[in-house]
Amino acid sequence: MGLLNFRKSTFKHGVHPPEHKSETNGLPIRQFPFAPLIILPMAQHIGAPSQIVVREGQEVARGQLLAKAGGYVSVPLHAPVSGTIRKIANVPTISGKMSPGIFLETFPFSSQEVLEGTPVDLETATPEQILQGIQDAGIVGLGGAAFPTHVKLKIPEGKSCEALIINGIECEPYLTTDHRVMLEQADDIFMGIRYLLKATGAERAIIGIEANKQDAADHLEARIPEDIPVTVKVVPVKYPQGSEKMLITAVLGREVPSGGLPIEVNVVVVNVATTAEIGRLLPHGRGIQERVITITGPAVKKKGNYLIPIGTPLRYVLEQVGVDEQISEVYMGGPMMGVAVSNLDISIVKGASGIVAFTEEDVKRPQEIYPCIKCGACVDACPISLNPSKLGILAKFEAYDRMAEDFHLMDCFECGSCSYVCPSHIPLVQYFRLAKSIVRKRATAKQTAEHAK
Amino acid sequence: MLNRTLNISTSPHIVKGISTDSIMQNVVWALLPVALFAVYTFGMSALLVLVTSTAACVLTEHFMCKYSKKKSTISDWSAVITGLLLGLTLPPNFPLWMAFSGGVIAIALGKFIFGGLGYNVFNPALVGRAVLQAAFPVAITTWYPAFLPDRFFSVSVSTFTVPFMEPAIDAMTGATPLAAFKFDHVTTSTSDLALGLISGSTGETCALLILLGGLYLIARNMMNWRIPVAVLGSVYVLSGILYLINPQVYPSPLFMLFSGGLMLGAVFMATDMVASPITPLGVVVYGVIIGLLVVVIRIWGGLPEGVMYAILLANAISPHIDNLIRPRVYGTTKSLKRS
Amino acid sequence: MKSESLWYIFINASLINNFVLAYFLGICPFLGVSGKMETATKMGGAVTFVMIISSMCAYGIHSLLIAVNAPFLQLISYIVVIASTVQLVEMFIKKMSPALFRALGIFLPLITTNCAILGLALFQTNKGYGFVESFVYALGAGTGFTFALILMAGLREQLDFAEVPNVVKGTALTLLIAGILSLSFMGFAGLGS
Amino acid sequence: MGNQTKDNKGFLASLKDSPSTDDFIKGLWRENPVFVQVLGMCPTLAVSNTAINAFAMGLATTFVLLMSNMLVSSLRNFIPKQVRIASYILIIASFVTVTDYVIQAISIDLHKSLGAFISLIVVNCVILGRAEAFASKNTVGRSFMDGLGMGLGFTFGLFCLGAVRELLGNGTIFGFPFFPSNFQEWIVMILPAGGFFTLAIWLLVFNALKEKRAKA
Amino acid sequence: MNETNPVNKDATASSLKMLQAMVGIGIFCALMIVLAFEGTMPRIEQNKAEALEKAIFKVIPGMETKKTFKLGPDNSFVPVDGKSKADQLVYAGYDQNGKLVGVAVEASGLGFADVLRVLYGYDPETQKIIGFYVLESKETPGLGDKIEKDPGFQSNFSGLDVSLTEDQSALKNQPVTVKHGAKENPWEIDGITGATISSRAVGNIMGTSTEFWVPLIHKNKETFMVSKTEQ
Ligand SMILES: Cc1cc2nc3c(=O)[nH]c(=O)nc-3n(C[C@H](O)[C@H](O)[C@H](O)COP(=O)(O)O)c2cc1C
Ligand SMILES: Cc1cc2nc3c(=O)[nH]c(=O)nc-3n(C[C@H](O)[C@H](O)[C@H](O)COP(=O)(O)O)c2cc1C
Ligand SMILES: Cc1cc2nc3c(=O)[nH]c(=O)nc-3n(C[C@H](O)[C@H](O)[C@H](O)COP(=O)(O)O)c2cc1C
Ligand SMILES: Cc1cc2nc3c(=O)[nH]c(=O)nc-3n(C[C@H](O)[C@H](O)[C@H](O)CO)c2cc1C
Ligand code: SF4
Ligand code: SF4
Ligand code: SF4
Ligand code: SF4
Ligand code: FES
Repeated sequence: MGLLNFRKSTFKHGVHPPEHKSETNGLPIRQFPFAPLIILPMAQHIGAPSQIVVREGQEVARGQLLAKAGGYVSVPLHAPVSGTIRKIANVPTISGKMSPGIFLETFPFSSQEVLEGTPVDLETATPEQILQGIQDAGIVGLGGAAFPTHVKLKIPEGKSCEALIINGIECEPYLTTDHRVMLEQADDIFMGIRYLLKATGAERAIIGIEANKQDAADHLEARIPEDIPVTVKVVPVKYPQGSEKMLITAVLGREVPSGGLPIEVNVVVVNVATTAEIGRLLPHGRGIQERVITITGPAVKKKGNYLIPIGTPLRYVLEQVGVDEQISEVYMGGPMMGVAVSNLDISIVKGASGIVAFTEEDVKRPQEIYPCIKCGACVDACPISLNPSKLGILAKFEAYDRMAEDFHLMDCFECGSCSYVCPSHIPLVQYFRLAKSIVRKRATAKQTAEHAK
Repeated sequence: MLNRTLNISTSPHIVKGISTDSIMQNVVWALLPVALFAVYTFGMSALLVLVTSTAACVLTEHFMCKYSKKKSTISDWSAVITGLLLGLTLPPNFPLWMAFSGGVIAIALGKFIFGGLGYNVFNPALVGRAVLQAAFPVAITTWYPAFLPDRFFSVSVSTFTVPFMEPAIDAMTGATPLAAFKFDHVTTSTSDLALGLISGSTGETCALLILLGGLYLIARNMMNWRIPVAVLGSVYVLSGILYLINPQVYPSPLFMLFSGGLMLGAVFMATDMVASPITPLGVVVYGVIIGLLVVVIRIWGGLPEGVMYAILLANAISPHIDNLIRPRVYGTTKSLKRS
Repeated sequence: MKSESLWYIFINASLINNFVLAYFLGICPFLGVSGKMETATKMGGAVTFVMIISSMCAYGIHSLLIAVNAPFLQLISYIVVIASTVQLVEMFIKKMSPALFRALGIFLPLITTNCAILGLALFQTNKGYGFVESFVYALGAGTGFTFALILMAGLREQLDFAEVPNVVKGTALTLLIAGILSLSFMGFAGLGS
Repeated sequence: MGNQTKDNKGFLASLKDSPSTDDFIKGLWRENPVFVQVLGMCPTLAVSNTAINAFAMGLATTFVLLMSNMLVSSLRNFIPKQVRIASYILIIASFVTVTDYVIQAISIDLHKSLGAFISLIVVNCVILGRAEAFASKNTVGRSFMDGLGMGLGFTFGLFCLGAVRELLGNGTIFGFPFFPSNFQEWIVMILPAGGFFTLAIWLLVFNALKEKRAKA
Repeated sequence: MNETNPVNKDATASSLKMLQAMVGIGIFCALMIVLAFEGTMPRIEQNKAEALEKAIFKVIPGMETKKTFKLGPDNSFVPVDGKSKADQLVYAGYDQNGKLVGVAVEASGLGFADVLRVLYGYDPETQKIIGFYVLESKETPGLGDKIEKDPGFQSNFSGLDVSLTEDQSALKNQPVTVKHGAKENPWEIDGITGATISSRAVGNIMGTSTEFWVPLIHKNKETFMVSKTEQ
């Protein structure tokens, strides 16, 4: 394996979890039924929550604005279905915190036509107008982070964007969302690229795809329009290639400096589904109402890729696809980076790229944690070339400052490769998340103390 | 059906199949052919030495845990490896009470005082052997000939020495190839060495079976292949250079590779990940240091064999190797030095 | 009959009969400053430096005492002369290179009455070494001391983050490691013979 | 450095000072230089390979300690602070030289087996430490008791090591066979490594006792 | 060590007082040392002489008196009273009739742990080594120190052959250590099992030393014989 890939460009280290993609990658995207009650939390992206602009009892049409952006780093929210606002109250979110939210009762027999807004004309719009259009459409990163896309696309003063990388890697096991999007929404993707090129001023666009989606790569390559400088780059399969830092290294051989953003190496990375959404929504001035989600995992009966309205409760989703009696764990996102769901009353958010459900049988997670035997598997896995073994031992002894000062703790981007390979089952990345938050807290405490002086 | 309470785990939610106890178990499987061949070569005495040292290690581990009010850790199998390897480095006719003491020392002094599995800074089995060698230098250099006709039915006269008493000197002793070379300049043929048709420590005689065990572990991704390659490679190259300079004085590189405890040491003991560096480059440096020390001690030192000392010294150096050799962290310009 | 080459003197003093691990000299600093790499390195450097100076002083004094036939003053004059020379050197370094002084500074006074230094002076006299031999002997002893100290410091730094049982923690652990190191250094026995 | 308080106490006490048994007892056990203070390790380890060496070294040290303590304390008002360390070293070195010659006169063999370590008593921290911390502030009588206590405590510590090492490493005690003639000696015990191990194990025993007592 | 101590009242002591104190103590110490030295020296000298005597007696059985010689520049031996360390000395031993029974020679070389110093006796008459004694060794107790204690090993040296070639310029065969039990020739030393290195070291030392000294002593046999004995 390693030998065959020798000449192919990729990043250093990483892991190869079993892919489990064949179960859904041949299944075309299907529209999911509308749930009778849609629940929309306002905090479903990074940044300030959206601000509600509707009243209880009000009737809304699909695509109508429900909440406006709560600031620059925020996006508006549109009605995913036509219906009545039942209630405005706190709703649970996946993090366990409550967030203000809207309960929207779906009109049972509505045709669910989507409202048109003001289109953003590709030919005439300025980059600023495109960015505004992207914000107005409520678009956030669909690759998982749910970061408002217009903020990311805003090139800072003094920097320039040379290449736009479209992230079609989808390195998480089980998930096939991006795969299906690439196969079925090629035109939207290219349209999106047009907008993105214009908005960022990039000279070219590269679509990065892992070798296990060769069909998608071929499909896109064959359809590249004459008028835009797009190339498709196929890279070897390896987790976490989808992370932007790794992808940039794999595709361009550049390294994003520690603590920096991709723009420092003149690159912007956007997920394919995000790109497709931009390409589909902006010409119509619409807002985002639904997204493609892979629902899979051994506990799911009707696995597949579904187009699901934002706000559909998870319980409804699982009831529709049918699950195993013994279901014990559900993740929003893939099994490597996704978040485990404790409460089925939360709903689908914009950042959810997949729902994976496991039964107790399938989990079979070893219970016993052994001490670190310094086997080095984690060192060989860490794409950032950290020393998770040492970090783990230091974390165990709560030497958090030492971790940050001597061992680059803050460069860890929590991909979990180290935890995945560790034969002693040490919860390494879990330690690191905690350690990072403590280090950050200490740093702010120190700063405020200094300010107070 | 959806009213079950869900289990909340933190990502990653899946793990690779290998676990520490299974690695340890597999090392034991890989050592078994070596041990069986030892019993075939040296008979009953060797079997008793292996069983005794293993039992001593496991029992010590158990009682040490009990004493410190911890859960017994014998189920991780690492004590079995320690005991087996200790037994394999001892002469087959070693008195059992000494082998037992060695096992106790290996675990108590080599592992427990540092905090148990994963924290030891020296190879426990070799700590046990080093203490035995310093305590009973005569017994540990009294060798038993291989392939005695009645080896399966009788044991060496020293095997059942009364505890704490001096062993009787066996009438039949064999000289090891290294001692024969060092003191009498007699070389043993490489094929005899590789096949194990010689006398020596219980487990060091059959180089081929040792290599086979190593290959199995490497194939199963349970052993770092760089270490044995670096150790054996550096010994080969260094002794090769000396041999080219003067073949009359210096032994041939193949003789160096296949004699003494080098093969067992390089494949099964230098590879103990706990006491070796962790980075790929660090591990190579570590291996080369071992190789260098082995050549220096064997050729210019007073003792005929130095694998054990070389590994222990390299163990002591490995924290420094880890400190000095750090891969460049992604997105930084130079490898981070200690503040 | 002369049988010791300079090379052997060096190897002997540094590895085979390491001052700390085989002669038990300089145990106090070995136990005291081997906790951290940084101090260990500096202490090693300082000891080596003082050893070389003392060894040269001792050579001079010994020759002088032989000349005036007053062997009974050996011990007193060694300790007094070594202590004052180190003091002088200290002042000199302070003037000439404040940076070096800061690195070695706090260690120098601690070392002056350290038994490894005096032991070195006495051993070299007993062995009847000449000037060059004494120098090499001191260099070897200092190097060996530094080597042992650095090895110990690395191990102890690592063991700061280990679940060492409470009864073992502290001096006992350091001594046990020293014992294992001492065993490992036995591998060098007979080197060069 | 805690000296100040001690100093005051010593000064007050010295008015009505009389040698107390506590000055003597504390060195034997509570402040034992080997096991508790862990001072003067080099001679402790180096000559503790046999009981007789340990004993002889202990007595030699006790002698020097006693003499220097007494001399220092009787000169304590005469020696100015600035030169006190220098004078102590001078005094100690002289007594050591004397001891060295006396031992040579008694037995060349004993001198040979103690080697350079007799001379190294000069730098034994215990002696300088007692001169500085006790003798320079107390009466001759109390310093005598202190020196004797510390010296015998040191001898006891050395003996504990030497006896174990000789017993296991050579099968004898003070040169007399202790075990049956075919006892297998643990040669490691008389090697340097054995010195480290034995002292470590004594310290472990003390630690364990302390821990037990703390718990009880 | 105590610079940190707060300066207290006598810190103001004048330099004169400091000087007085130091000189006073200095004189006192010097007196004490010189007294001890003078007092013990005769005894120590005697002890040392006895020790040397004892050693020489061990390697030259039957010796009653001895005389010290040093190797002169022209390869001849001249009698000395044995003080200067730098000289290469040998000791001739005589029986009660003043007859030469052997010459004791000191030799050294590297052993297992450190330098080994030995003394051996050579009988020019029979051209054999007649005794062997270890002056200084750091070999492992119980193992390497068998070279001093093991009677079997010691017995190698009562009659070890060091005879010369016809022209008397070199040894016929240098002494050499062989594996225990493998001694076949009179010039071989039977080694010790478990202490091969130490016993080989003795062999090397003996080989090199005899190669140098035996022809010289043999040539100057007359010097030793005619010499009047000491004491
Ligand atoms: C460990 C890790 C793995 C990731 N994998 C992917 C991936 O496979 N696909 C993807 O689009 N984004 C992935 N991301 C997110 C990307 O880093 C990046 O944020 C995203 O591609 C940007 O596109 P978006 O803002 O449109 O989502 C990953 C991030 C991390 C930290
Ligand atoms: C892994 C391993 C390491 C060993 N290390 C040493 C060593 O460092 N020193 C040693 O004398 N023997 C060691 N031995 C035993 C030697 O192989 C044995 O001594 C060798 O065959 C030479 O025997 P000799 O010392 O009698 O000549 C080791 C054996 C094994 C299996
Ligand atoms: C602690 C220790 C001390 C040793 N001391 C000596 C020694 O003093 N003299 C010696 O010749 N060999 C010494 N050896 C070396 C071994 O005993 C060596 O293997 C032996 O000399 C080989 O001899 P053999 O072939 O007769 O067994 C020592 C070894 C050890 C481990
Ligand atoms: C490849 C490999 C080699 C090992 N070698 C040794 C060894 O030489 N000695 C030993 O005591 N344990 C060895 N172990 C077991 C384990 O790592 C050892 O008990 C730990 O050092 C105890 O913390 C080995 C384990 C593996 C996987
Ligand atoms: S981790 Fe998930 S969201 Fe990120 S690239 Fe891989 S599949 Fe896509
Ligand atoms: S979670 Fe952090 S430490 Fe672990 S592999 Fe990923 S980047 Fe490296
Ligand atoms: S993978 Fe686990 S056991 Fe191996 S070195 Fe890393 S933390 Fe330690
Ligand atoms: S002199 Fe210093 S280093 Fe030596 S024991 Fe005393 S305090 Fe420790
Ligand atoms: S260093 Fe303190 S007595 Fe040797």
